[in-house]
Amino acid sequence: MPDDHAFDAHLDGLNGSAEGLVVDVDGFEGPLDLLLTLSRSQKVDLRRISVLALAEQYLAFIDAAKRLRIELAADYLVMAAWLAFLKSRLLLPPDPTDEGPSGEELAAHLAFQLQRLEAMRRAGAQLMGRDRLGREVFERGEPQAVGIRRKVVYEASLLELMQAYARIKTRDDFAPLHLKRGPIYTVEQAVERLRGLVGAMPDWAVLERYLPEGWRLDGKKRRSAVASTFAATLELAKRGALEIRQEAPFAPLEMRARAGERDDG
Amino acid sequence: MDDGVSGLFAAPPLAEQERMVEAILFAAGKPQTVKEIGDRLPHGSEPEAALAALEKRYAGRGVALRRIGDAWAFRTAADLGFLMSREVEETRKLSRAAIETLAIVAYHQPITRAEIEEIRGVSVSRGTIDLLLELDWIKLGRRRMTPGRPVTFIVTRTFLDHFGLESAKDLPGVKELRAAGLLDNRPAPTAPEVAPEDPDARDQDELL
Amino acid sequence: MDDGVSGLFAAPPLAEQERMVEAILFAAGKPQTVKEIGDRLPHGSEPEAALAALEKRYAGRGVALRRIGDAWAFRTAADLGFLMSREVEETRKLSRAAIETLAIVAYHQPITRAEIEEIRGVSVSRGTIDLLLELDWIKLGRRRMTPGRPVTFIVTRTFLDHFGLESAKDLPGVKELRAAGLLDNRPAPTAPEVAPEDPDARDQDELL
Repeated sequence: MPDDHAFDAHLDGLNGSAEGLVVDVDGFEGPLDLLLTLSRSQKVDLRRISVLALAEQYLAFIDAAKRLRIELAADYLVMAAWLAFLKSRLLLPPDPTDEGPSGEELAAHLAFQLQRLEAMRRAGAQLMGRDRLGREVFERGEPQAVGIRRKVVYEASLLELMQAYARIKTRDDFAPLHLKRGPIYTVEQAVERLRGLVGAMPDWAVLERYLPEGWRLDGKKRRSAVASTFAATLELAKRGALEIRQEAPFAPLEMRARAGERDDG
Repeated sequence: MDDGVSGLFAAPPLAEQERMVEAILFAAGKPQTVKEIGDRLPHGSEPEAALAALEKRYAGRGVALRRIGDAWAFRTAADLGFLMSREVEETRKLSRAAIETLAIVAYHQPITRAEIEEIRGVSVSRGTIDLLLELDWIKLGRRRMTPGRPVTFIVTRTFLDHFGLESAKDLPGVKELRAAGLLDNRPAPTAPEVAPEDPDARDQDELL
Repeated sequence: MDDGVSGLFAAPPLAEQERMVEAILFAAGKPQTVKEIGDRLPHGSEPEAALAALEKRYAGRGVALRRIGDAWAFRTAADLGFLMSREVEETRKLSRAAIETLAIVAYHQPITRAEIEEIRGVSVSRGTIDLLLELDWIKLGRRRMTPGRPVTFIVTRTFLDHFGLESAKDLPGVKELRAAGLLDNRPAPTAPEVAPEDPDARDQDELL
């Protein structure tokens, strides 16, 4: 650590004669750091450090700096003031009227702060000395990206299904009124058809024989075709083109062209 | 590495070389040739032997040692490729056409496409039928024995499961739907265009 | 996932789950949390059991399965780092202030900026915090429920990963430091008015 050199230089200076004192405040990370450095000259465990001696060392250091007209940051001076105060508290017999912490309490806290700072320094150095990722330990060199597959899930409930069906089934109920044409064979169609056929019906034949193609089998269609053809027959009989007869109630209806309308007539 | 120096040391045992190759290939950004691997191993190592041992060790694992051209790399086992993608589910509502078509099939199965169109009153797009087939909600039934032998559609077991039905016969009839209050008294608007087409509405809109 | 449907499928055997976890972690560059791993395994899998089996399998190999906080990752064995030396990019040398600040956050987290300054005895420069945030070694924790609700800092998973720590409990010497009371939050005995905060300190100093 580059700081260690600066640090050694301070120690050398502090251990040497007053004239040889090297004062370089720039190398310190604040007053607490300076105090910690100074404390090493006591060459004892920080837990047994003499705070009084340390305060004197610090004040001597600051004095030396001042003699050399070195500009000191305010916090170094604040610490000096505080240590001077602490020193007086430690040296003078305790004043029973005094409020606040005793000199010993203040000294103990300062020792704690120094121990704690040193512990953190050591911890930082230990951390940096660990096997570190990208230096001693390596991650996968070719990581594989996770692709994203989109899956669409369709939602539909039974209620929606039933409502959809109901919608279709009730659509007609609300449609604008128009009569739906089922399979209906109109009278007009029947008249048209029969008129074309009259010439080819010389003998009596049952009405059903003249039903149009495609309207003979299906019940509904057949009913419609029979009704219309019957109506058309009546119409043509009225015009005098056909003759109609029925031998008994509900017996088949028979018809033939009237004489003169027949092809052979 | 300086051969003059490394030559003084014996190569590590093969098991150790195998560990080394494992670490090198794991950390490498691209497949490494035997030479590249060998250059990194201590002098006297046998990269081929280490690679062979490693390949065997990873056989059948979730990751395999694979030769790619003249180089080697770890790759995900072929059968686990599906793990490398994440599935994102997106829920979508069935389109109106799709749910109506599905309902018609459910109520009238087996039913031909022409019959579905007759009931819906509009043609059914290929896409709608395809989607329902893909969802495994409808499937092909028997062909209708009529001219052209058209295919019919029926609903599937998946459909019944999804909608919580024992059979399609359990679907309530229209009368029951009405009795249960499931039929709106008013039909849903046939198309959302209704409002904009209202000339008054348009004028109002323009005034705003 | 729909439990009703996925419950129909049994989870794959543990050996197969182990393969899957192996593939997932091999492919991932970043540590994956147990939850992230579990989300990618088939329903009903036991990621913890698979991870434990996998950790055992890789013990002593060139690549190790490491726990990093609540996440897991494969990392090369630390003793083989020398093989990889060619790939080391020269990492920026951290300042003493940054290292100290990082250690203080790691051992005292969650910690406010004022508390960091109290421990270091000097104000923490904006740049130091910024650098540690940028390295993704520290991040913001919960605000302290004290007047002013100051933000706190905590270390990240990237920090644990970088320094090869399973959790903040594994920080070097943390037990001893705690036992020695050095991690206690010991407030300064309330000093009389005279001291540090006195703006006239400089003048007083000159009187001494």
